Formats: sequence, C-alpha cells, structure tokens
Amino acid sequence: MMKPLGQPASIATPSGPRKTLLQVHSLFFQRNQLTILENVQLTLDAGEVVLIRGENGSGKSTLIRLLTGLVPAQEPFEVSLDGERFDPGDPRCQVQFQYLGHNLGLKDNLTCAENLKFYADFLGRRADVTVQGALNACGLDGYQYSEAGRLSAGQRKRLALARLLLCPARIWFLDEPYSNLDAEGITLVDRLLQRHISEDGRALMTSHGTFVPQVSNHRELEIDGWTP
Amino acid sequence: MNKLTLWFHKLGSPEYFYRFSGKLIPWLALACTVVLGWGLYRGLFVAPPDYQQGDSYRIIFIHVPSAWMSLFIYVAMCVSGVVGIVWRIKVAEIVAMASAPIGAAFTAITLVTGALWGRPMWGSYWVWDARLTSELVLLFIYIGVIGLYQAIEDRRSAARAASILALVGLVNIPIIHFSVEWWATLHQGSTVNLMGENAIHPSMLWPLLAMALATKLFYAFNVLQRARVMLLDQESNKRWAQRAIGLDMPGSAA
Amino acid sequence: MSLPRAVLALLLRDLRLALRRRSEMLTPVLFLLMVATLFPLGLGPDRDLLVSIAPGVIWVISLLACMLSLSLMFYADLEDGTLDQLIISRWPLPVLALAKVGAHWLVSGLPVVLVAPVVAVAYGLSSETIGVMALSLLLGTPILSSIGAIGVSLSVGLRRGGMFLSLLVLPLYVPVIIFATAAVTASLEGFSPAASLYLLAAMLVLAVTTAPFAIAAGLRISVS
Amino acid sequence: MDWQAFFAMGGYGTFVWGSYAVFTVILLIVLAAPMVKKRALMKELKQRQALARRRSKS
Repeated sequence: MMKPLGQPASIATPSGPRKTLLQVHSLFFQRNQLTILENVQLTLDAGEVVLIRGENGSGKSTLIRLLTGLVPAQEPFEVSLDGERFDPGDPRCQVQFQYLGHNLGLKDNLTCAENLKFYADFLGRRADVTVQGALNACGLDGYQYSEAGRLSAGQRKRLALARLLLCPARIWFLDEPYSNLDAEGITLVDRLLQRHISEDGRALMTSHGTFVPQVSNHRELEIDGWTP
Repeated sequence: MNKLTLWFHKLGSPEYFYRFSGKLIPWLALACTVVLGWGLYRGLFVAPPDYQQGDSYRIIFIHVPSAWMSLFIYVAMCVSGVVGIVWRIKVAEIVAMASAPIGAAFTAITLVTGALWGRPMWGSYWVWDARLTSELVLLFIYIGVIGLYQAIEDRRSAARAASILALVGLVNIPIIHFSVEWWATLHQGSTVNLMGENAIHPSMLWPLLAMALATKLFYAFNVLQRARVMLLDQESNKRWAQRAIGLDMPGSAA
Repeated sequence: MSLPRAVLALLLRDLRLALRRRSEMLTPVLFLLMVATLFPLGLGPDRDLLVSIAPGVIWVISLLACMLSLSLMFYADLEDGTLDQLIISRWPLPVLALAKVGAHWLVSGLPVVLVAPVVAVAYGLSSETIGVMALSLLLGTPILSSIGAIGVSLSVGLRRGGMFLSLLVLPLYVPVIIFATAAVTASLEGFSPAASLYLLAAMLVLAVTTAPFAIAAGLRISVS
Repeated sequence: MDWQAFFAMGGYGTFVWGSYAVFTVILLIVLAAPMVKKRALMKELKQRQALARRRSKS
C-alpha cells in the first residue's frame, strides 16, 4: 500500500542568546520524495550534551550523518562552529569530531587491542590515554586479546566507546549510544559524556528510548517525526 | 550573470525545464521527420549504386550515422553527468540517465547493421573488425551504466554513481579504441574498410549528412521526452508537477 | 599523526585481516590452478596447441582469479562501519582508497603473479616467455585491482553487487588484456615484448593516479 | 520506377532491407518507451490522488 505523505519533521529549538558554538540553519533532507527533515535549527554549545529524541525513521540518524558529511546535503545548509563555517568535508573540521553510528566501526577478526591500536594510529591518540587504559575504563580490561567478533553486543558497544575515549575530538556525534547496553553500560556512557563536557567538549546524541543522560548540562530536542 | 548563464541557471529548475522542453519537442520532432524523409529518399532512391559494392552500400546511410550517434550520445551523457555531479543539478542528472538507453540503442543498431553489411562484403556476419569490436565494448559499457542506474534504489545516488561510471568509461573509450585498432591490425592486417576512405561521391555524401542530422534531432527530442517523464516521476509530490499533469493532491509539498 | 602513518596502519590492518582468513587468500590461486588444468582436458594435451593458446588462456584466467576477491575489498568495511570512519577521517579518501587497492593487490594479485609461471611451465612455455608473462602480470594485475575497485565502490551498496560487478568492470579490462597477452605472444614468437610492456606500464601509471578519485567518489555514494 | 529492381537492391535486398527494418524497429521502440512510461506514471499518480483524497476526507 503506498505510504501516504506525512508532515515533514522539524526540530524546534529555543534560540537562546547564549554563546552559540555549533549552529545549524535551514537543514533539509528528502529521500524518495518523502521530506524527512525541514528547516532544522540546532545549536550545540561547548560543555553541553544535546539529546535528540524521536521514533525510528524520524530522521535522527540522517541528521547526524548529514552533519558528519556521510550523507551529502541536497540543499546546502549552514553549520558554523565558533563563528567559522563548519564543513564536514574539510580536514580542519574533520579533525574536531568523532562519530559513533549503529555500525560500530569494529573489525570482528581483530582483537580489541588491535581495533583500538588501529584507531590510535589512524585517528590519533590522546596523550593521556593508552589503549589498555581505554579498555579498562570501559570495563573490557580482560578482553584485550579476544576477537571483537566473539564479544557480546554490549561489550562491542563498550569497545566502540573506548575509541571515543582514546581519540581526541571536541565534538561527539553519537547515534543511539545507549542501544544494546545494560544499566551499567548506560552509566558508563554518562560518565564518558560527563568527562567529555567537563573538558569543554560537546556532544550531539540521538535516542528513541526513555533514558536521559545524567550529565551536568544537557538539553533535549524533539523531532516531531512525521506520522506514518 | 550574463544572459546565457542566467538561462542555463533557469534551465536547472525542474519546472522551467519541463515547460521549456515541452514547447521544444514538437519542433524537433517535425524537423527530424523532414530531414529523415529527405535523407532516406536521397539515399535509397536517388544515390547511384556503388561501383564496387553495388546497392549493399546503402546500409551506410544508417550504419555510419548510428555509429557517430553512439559516441555522440555517450559524450553528451558524460557532459550532463558532470554537470549533475559537480553542481548537483537534478535536471542534468536526469538528462544524462535519459540519454543512456538511446545511446545503447544506436550502438545496437550499429552492430546489427554492421553485421548485415559485413555478410555480403566479407562473407560472415561477425568479423573482429576493429570498429565493430570497439562498438561491442561500448555497448557493454552502456549496459553497465544503465544497469547501475536501475540497480541503486535512491534515484539521486543512482544517477551520481552511473554518471561516475560513464566518466570512467569515457576515459577508457579512446584507450579501448586504440588498443582494439592496434590488436586488429596485429592479427589480420588492415581489413578492407567498410566505409572506404576514398572520397565519397557528393550524391552519397548529402544523404549521409542528412541522416546524421536526423539522428541528432531524434536524440534531441527523445531525450527531452524521457527526461520530462523521469522528472515528473521524481517530482510527483511537488505541486508544480501535479498541476502540469492536471492532478491536485492534498498534502503535497510546495 | 601523519598521512603515511595512517596509510600504513590501514594497509597493515587489511593484511592482518587477510592473514586471519588465510583460506580466503588462497581462492584466487586455487582458481587459477584448477581452471588452468581444465583447458588441456577440454582441448587435448597437444603441446603446440597449448603453447599457442597459453598467453591468452593464462592471462584471462588470472584476470578472473583477481576479480573473484574484488568484491571483498569494501564490502566488509561498509557492513561493519569502518568505511564511515575512513570517509570522515581527516585523511584524503583517494589516498586511503589507494591503500585499500594496494592491500587487495598484495593479497590477491601478487599470489596470482607468483603462481602463473608454474602454470605456464605446465603449458610448455619457454623460461624467457614465462619471464615476460610474469612481468606482464606484475604490471597488469595492479591495473585490474584499481579499475576493479572503481566498480566495487559503485556497486558495494547493492545487495547482490558481486555478480553485477563484472558487467561494470570487464569492458574496462579490454586494453589490459590486449597489451598483456600481446607482450607474451610477441616473446613467444621471438619478437621483443617491449612495446606492449611499456604501454601496459603506462596504463598502470594512469590507473594508479586516476582510479583512486573515482573510487573515493563511488564510496561516498555507496555510503550515503 | 522499376519497383521490382528497387526491392531487389541488386541482389542485396535482404541485407539492405534487413538493416533498415532493424533501424526502424529499434528507433520505434526507443520512441515509444517514454510515452508508455508516461501513461503508466499517470495511472499510478491518479491512483495515489484518489487514495490521498479518500484519506483526507476520512
């Protein structure tokens, strides 16, 4: 049955006068003639976590993949960071953010240590964190030599979170960080987020669940997704 | 912004392109039929038989223009493909993808008429003649481009991917042609040239040029027809498209 | 943090992955050996016939062997999300694409280059011609990998991209086949294969310098 | 005008007319394709319009 056309999703956000650091204007996205995102206004300040809530398919993941440049923008939209133009295709900006998507970016046949070692060489490693340190911080201390493929879904997610800890980035784009995690895992995510924003970092995360990040400074936005 | 770039920019908007091409198609179709009729008449009735090949050379009037068209359309496809990729203009992507089937058709015509001409000339339907072989490889490239466009779901990314493949093919076509030419002369020596390099008698030249023009006019209006339908298909939720075909849909985008 | 180090990390990661699935590395070589034994069975053991068809047959089988493992080049990376990380990393994607092609060639192209002479001996080629064949394969298989990678990057997003890949890529292999086999045939007939080998080398330079940009563009489309 | 000789084409009739037949048939198919596709598209859009109207009324 042909799906009827719904209302396009748009994110209403209070345009506070505060120092706006990551600002997105008039973002628009259409897939196979269904408008998914329209006039998205979004600000993300330093030291803040913004949680975007919305049902599946409401465009949350698309929004994040647009901001990271993984999905090309159909109409050019404006993203500015500290007043300068933030272009996800430009290496100077790419250095500044990390992305964690549904696919975690892990190689099943490599061990946990090898996976992290690769990202340490490839994306760069924070001076104050070692591969083993990151694994321990994420509760994977005994697993450095076991292959990522043999870990449980929750443990694989922790390994991906270890990468966030290991590699430097001012902005985190997290797509459903809470999925596949038990209560303890969720507190781990909150701890990492708290540490990240305490170092003046910022994070944009999506979730369709009910969990709210227990961090000192977070804001919630609702994608009023189109009603299928 | 001088007049030309302004016009080119306006042509990029689907609605303007739809209306503009709509007005153009009838005239192109008319011109095509006139030129085609004249060319065929001159070629089949008026032009004298060739002293060597007798009347079988009349196949030249469709074989050669089709061969020219198979390459001409490929280049046209790549040009509009590049415009589509670089400036992300939907109309350019659509025109590129609309050209591919027409180009493949002309390539197929070239191959079949080449074989039918080769039979009386060389005694067999398929001869690994340099031009026919390159034409065959060109057909495979066309099929690859069309196939890739059909295979990818999202229309916009499909057009981008197929355009990139077409461009890669464009770089390879001269190399393929050169290598096949070199290969053909290596193995058989230069076969008798189908079209003969000797000066073509004017009474044969004019119909040939007329047919070349007719096939270009055919391509022009057919690609616009195809592009309009594809545009309607992709913009079917937009109000301008629905107005253009006499529909009004509650809840459609502006 | 430098580009060479990142490229090296990517190359070593891919090689380590390939070594973990060593059986998969053998498929191109086993394919070459098995299919190469089919032809004499099909055409008869007559020595002169085998010698005369050897250049073309061995080269075509080597080409198909290289194509077998092409689709693995990006498919796993797309599935597990590592391709996303490559694209949004600060490193230029064409260079990373070249590293992937290099890794694939080391794993599937090089073994074919090493094993083909063995097959050539079975086909009764002289040692000098075998040398030329190995050189033509050494120059030719990287071209196959880089052009093939363009087809893979465009079709990796498709559900059954593999079968479709050959349709996209084979027409582009025509010049490689022509000049590579011409070189071997020339040496077989006592002529100098230099001309063909130089042209093959020229194609290799063209492929290695231009293909990565098309691969990068293709990957960006397949990811979106 | 000797039609008999004309169609014989100096003995090459089958090849010449064969070629022209292929040329015409292929181009007719190419010509007709967009028209057939437009008719199918119109039908589909009309169905979608009827559905959308019924949905917006209910």
